[in-house]
Amino acid sequence: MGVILEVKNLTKKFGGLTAVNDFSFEIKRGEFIGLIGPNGAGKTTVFNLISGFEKPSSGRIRFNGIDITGMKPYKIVNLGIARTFQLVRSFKYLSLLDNITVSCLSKRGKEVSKKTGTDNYASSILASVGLIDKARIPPIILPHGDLRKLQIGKAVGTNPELLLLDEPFSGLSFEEQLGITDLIKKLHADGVTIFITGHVLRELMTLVPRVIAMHQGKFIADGPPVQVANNKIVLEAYLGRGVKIA
Amino acid sequence: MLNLKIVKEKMNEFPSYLKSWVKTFTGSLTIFCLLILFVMPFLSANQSFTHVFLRQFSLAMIFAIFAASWDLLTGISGQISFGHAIFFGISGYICAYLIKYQSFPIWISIIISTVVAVFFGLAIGFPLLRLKGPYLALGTLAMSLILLKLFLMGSLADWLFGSEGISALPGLAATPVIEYFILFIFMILTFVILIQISKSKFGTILKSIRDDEVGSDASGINTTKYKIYAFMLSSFFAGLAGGFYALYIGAVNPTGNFGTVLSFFAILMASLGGLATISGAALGAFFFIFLEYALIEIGVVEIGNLAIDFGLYKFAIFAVILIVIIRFAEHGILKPLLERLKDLWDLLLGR
Amino acid sequence: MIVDIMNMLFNGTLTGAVYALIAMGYSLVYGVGGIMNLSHGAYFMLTGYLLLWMLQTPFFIGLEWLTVVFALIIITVIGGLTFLLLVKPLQDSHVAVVIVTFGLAFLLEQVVLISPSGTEVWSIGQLRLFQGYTMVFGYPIVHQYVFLIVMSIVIVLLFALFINKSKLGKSIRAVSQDREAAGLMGINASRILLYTVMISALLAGLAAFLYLPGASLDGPSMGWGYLLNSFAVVILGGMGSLIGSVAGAFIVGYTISFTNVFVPYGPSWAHLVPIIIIIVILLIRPQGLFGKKELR
Amino acid sequence: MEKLAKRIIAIVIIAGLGVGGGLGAWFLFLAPGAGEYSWSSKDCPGAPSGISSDQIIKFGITGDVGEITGDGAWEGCYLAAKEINEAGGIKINDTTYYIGVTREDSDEANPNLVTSRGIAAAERLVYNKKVQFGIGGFRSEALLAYQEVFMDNEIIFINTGAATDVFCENVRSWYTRYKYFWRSMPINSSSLGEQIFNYLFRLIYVLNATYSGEIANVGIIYEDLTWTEDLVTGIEYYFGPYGPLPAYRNMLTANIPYDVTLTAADMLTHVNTLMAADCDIVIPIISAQGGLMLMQHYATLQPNFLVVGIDVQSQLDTFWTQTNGDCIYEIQMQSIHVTNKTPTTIPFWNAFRAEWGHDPLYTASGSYDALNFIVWAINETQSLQAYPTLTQKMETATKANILANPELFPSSVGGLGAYWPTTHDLVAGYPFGFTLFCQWQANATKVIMPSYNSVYIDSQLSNIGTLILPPWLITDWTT
Repeated sequence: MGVILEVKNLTKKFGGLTAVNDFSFEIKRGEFIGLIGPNGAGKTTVFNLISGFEKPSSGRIRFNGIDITGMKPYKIVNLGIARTFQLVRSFKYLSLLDNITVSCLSKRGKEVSKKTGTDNYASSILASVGLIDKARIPPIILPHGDLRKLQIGKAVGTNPELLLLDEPFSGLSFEEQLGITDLIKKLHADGVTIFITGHVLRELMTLVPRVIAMHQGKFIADGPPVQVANNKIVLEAYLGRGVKIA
Repeated sequence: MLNLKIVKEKMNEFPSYLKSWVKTFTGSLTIFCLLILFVMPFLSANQSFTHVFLRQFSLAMIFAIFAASWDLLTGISGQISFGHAIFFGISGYICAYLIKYQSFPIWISIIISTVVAVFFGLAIGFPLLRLKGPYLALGTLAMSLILLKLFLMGSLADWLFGSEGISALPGLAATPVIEYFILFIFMILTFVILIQISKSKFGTILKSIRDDEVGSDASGINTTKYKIYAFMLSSFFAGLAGGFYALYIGAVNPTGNFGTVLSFFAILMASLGGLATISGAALGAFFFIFLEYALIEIGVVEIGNLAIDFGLYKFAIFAVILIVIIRFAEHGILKPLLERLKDLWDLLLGR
Repeated sequence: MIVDIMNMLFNGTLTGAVYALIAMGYSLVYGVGGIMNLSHGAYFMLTGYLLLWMLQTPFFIGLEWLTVVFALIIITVIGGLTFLLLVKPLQDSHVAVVIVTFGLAFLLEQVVLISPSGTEVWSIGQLRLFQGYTMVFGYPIVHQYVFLIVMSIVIVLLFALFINKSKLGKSIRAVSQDREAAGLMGINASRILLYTVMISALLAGLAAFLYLPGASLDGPSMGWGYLLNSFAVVILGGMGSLIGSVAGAFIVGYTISFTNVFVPYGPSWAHLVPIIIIIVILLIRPQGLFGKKELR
Repeated sequence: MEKLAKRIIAIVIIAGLGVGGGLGAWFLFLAPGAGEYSWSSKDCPGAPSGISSDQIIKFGITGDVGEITGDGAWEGCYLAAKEINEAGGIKINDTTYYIGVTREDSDEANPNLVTSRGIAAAERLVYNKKVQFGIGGFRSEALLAYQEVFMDNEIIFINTGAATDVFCENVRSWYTRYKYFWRSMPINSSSLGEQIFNYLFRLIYVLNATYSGEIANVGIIYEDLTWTEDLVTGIEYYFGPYGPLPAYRNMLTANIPYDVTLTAADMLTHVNTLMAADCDIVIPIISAQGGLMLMQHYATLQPNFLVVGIDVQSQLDTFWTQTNGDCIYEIQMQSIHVTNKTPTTIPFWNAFRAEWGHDPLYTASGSYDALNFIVWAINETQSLQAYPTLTQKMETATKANILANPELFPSSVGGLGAYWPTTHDLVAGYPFGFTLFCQWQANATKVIMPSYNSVYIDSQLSNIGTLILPPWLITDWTT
């Protein structure tokens, strides 16, 4: 159970605005961990920094002992960190199968798909996210829930060690949320370390054994969900200053 | 990227693969068109036919290769280029220079000029690929204009041959029929290669970059690398077309080989046929060349007192047709046309 | 030396004033609707020829000022029609808009070309409002061009006022910032875009009216050169930034006139300079000198 | 039932498509392929109707349709053909032949040149219309490409518009291939340079004598293209520090090459640069819109220099209206004007004006001469064979032969026609190919300038006017 991801003193400034401020945490291999905070807390920025879509102003990120600070996104993916986006992204004129195939053609994806063949591998992933019956259609006509699944499928295709899921539940109905939850649990059971964000506390509470809370770019709490949920600062962050919790 | 084993497997199943493809509607239609193109030169030995009409076909084939190369870069990979004449022109000039001033054989010159075009693709693609969408379009346009203006300058004529370029080159072949077949073979090769590329895993990656570059990056794809591959591949075929064009014309000059109008020819042809279809480029090129041919052929038509000279108004008429087609068939005319034809065909067979 | 500097400054300002008018509209349309209107240069050219044709018509003898009114109305309407008939239905596809507006520009060029006066160059000096020149530091300042520069500044200021203060201007800004949000606020984005394209055509027409009487109609293909330099201006200033396009126009203007005056053999390089500017700016600062957001 | 109906509809539509496609294919493949262009009386202006195709001597004219230079070439040929046909055609071995003229659009004046269009035009003329002679050509780079079609087929082609030396150099260096190429207009660019220098030297001398040495500086402004290169080199040499004539050394104070896409504001800069360089004479070498801009600014700024040079647009009679009279005082070279360059020049001029309603451009007089020259050779040899018969006959039109027996050779309107046998180029210099220097003067009149016998013998030409200097220039030079 070594440390898989180590984030130290991470800071990101956009002009005058500090989106992430001196943020540090560690994730151990095989963990299932959540990042919570109200809207605008900087969760997505943290993910962008880890996955290389933005470069930190200062601070260090280490993955499996390798310094990945400021690396290009695809290199980070090829080291084993995959991510999904809060706003769904898909290759809208490619079939679902091809959407997954692209990931399977990445460096790590290829290592796995070599044995079974890219198409088979992609189909198996598509099957595992429950979209195999729609393999030939393009994503533009899919419902939102399926797009979320596709996102996860695309991330899984790169054969990640660490999976960053940015708000995987947003905009979904309750049934759809359940489906996604099962999927994530299954992935975790397969040995993927999962790091998940959410701004609705309740969604994550039952799912993850550990959460990190942040507010206005700052670290505020780390621990089991129940403990964090009762943290005074967290509550203030969510409900506003001065609100008394009875 | 290329797995030899898979290629071998594909080769083994090739006959059956081909057989099943021929049975499809598009397959049989393609074979039909190719057959027509194949027998075309034997229809008449009349000079007016071989030296005028067939030459238009040869020209259309050159432009088909050129437009298809543009389609690979823009339609498939989503990198909008308004300056494709860069590769077309550079290759033509190198080819002309080697033949005229270094007395290289024609084919070696074409090979060298195509390779040089690929290097240009690399050299231009590398800095410019940081740009996206219309910015890339403007960047490539600007690059082609810089080359055009430099080549045009009288004061640089000692190095770049000036506005009159290089002339009196030998033809591609002794007769228009041989020229036709050479270009026919190269066109088929180009299209087979480009269509296979667009259908391959490599093509899937290119398309993913077109649809969502960030997403492609997040899927672990080195997008810069693939975009440069796309640029180089595209410039290879553009260069090939450019070399052929120089020999088809028998001369090169700045406006005629670097002109913005050539870049727009590629864009028009490819998008008339249908973007991202590759084969649409051929349809667009043939349509484009023969529309002009037909308008000249129709010439002056007198309706009552009104005399309309289609030959003189050909570009205006062409512009109208272009606007109408793009306006009402945004995705080109190939796909809708094929679909309608297929529907009709199915109806005819009672399916 | 002082004459050379005056020469450079005055002509730079003149060129800048023309490009400011042309590029401002172009940039506005891009900023508001993401539309790359390649027929923008053709509007400029066509206004010139409309003026010429009307001046050649006996009806307008003694009514020269009326030609200006008609030409500006016609070009504004053509701008509106371009949007309604061609651009609006194709808005989702970048390439289609580019091609269809290219087709239109090409068509306008051809229509002018096959008109009786199309193949030759023309002067429309009858519309010059001011004759003569004044010597300043040994340099002749042409009155018509002073008028152009002043008018250009006035128009730019009025335009800025219009965009910032008027209701329509505010709607235009709202749409350019966030189309969906503007839609939620009850602004008909598509109608705003229509107005924007019409305004841009009007600005191009105004530029033609102010500039061409003191210059000349250089043939039907003259629009492309102005379009290209507008690209340079807009890229320099940042797409969609109005201050940027005005500043960019003057930077391009001064660069051209500097090359013309001070660089040996410069005149043959002068029009390469804006293109090189395009490349350099694109590579080092793709959002332009004044642009904030990088447009996708 | 419904299915059947649909099927029938499909059959009808497909049949319709097939028939339509077939018709289209027939039109495209067979019409031009099987039936070549059929020549008839309608192609022979002035000829009686009902003549057969064999009776027609077929001339193909290349050029840009709907554009002044291309139309000029066509109009000149048309007029020549009409005159010959109306006079009863020509007799070859007792058969009457008529002159047929046809043209194809090579689109060569298009700023966005597409070279393949010129090739296609030439191919149509040669292979489809089976012309026996070709005339035309204006843009060097387009002609360089499509002349090969005529050379391939051993068809005599006379160029009437492109001045570059390279064409006739081809004839010298590779006679076996390029012997069919000739030039009837204009004189080549080196000779053009020679003539303009001769004129300038003399003009400067005369002006300096009148205005006590006021002319000290000259400036050039030119399109930075290949065709201007030799001229500019010449000017730089003659007026530069190492010129052969001491009196003219170091006169060149401004040297402005410009990009052809310049705008009026750029031209204003250049005019100011020329003024700042204190030029007394400015030599433009311009073929495109630059000349109009130059003269516009000249009229506004009234700078202290005289414009003397090449301005192709200014050769047209419409230039006055185009510039609103701003072109006044400009002196420019042109090949033809209402003067007796040869005895036929003025009749040609009048006939041309009667036929077409405007003055002939140099391509018009060139193509008129070209057609007449070929017809003369046919008449003399009673043959239509390009080589050796016609070519050798045409090659006898050398300077020495014409000077010895002018009556044996055809009359020409652009100057006595003489073609160097080795290069098939027009001989430059009085009385052969020489240019006129014309000045725009008040009331849209264009007046031939005295050349002080430097380019032509002034007393031999009719309608020679006097040089009128702009009033502000006189004020400046006399004070």
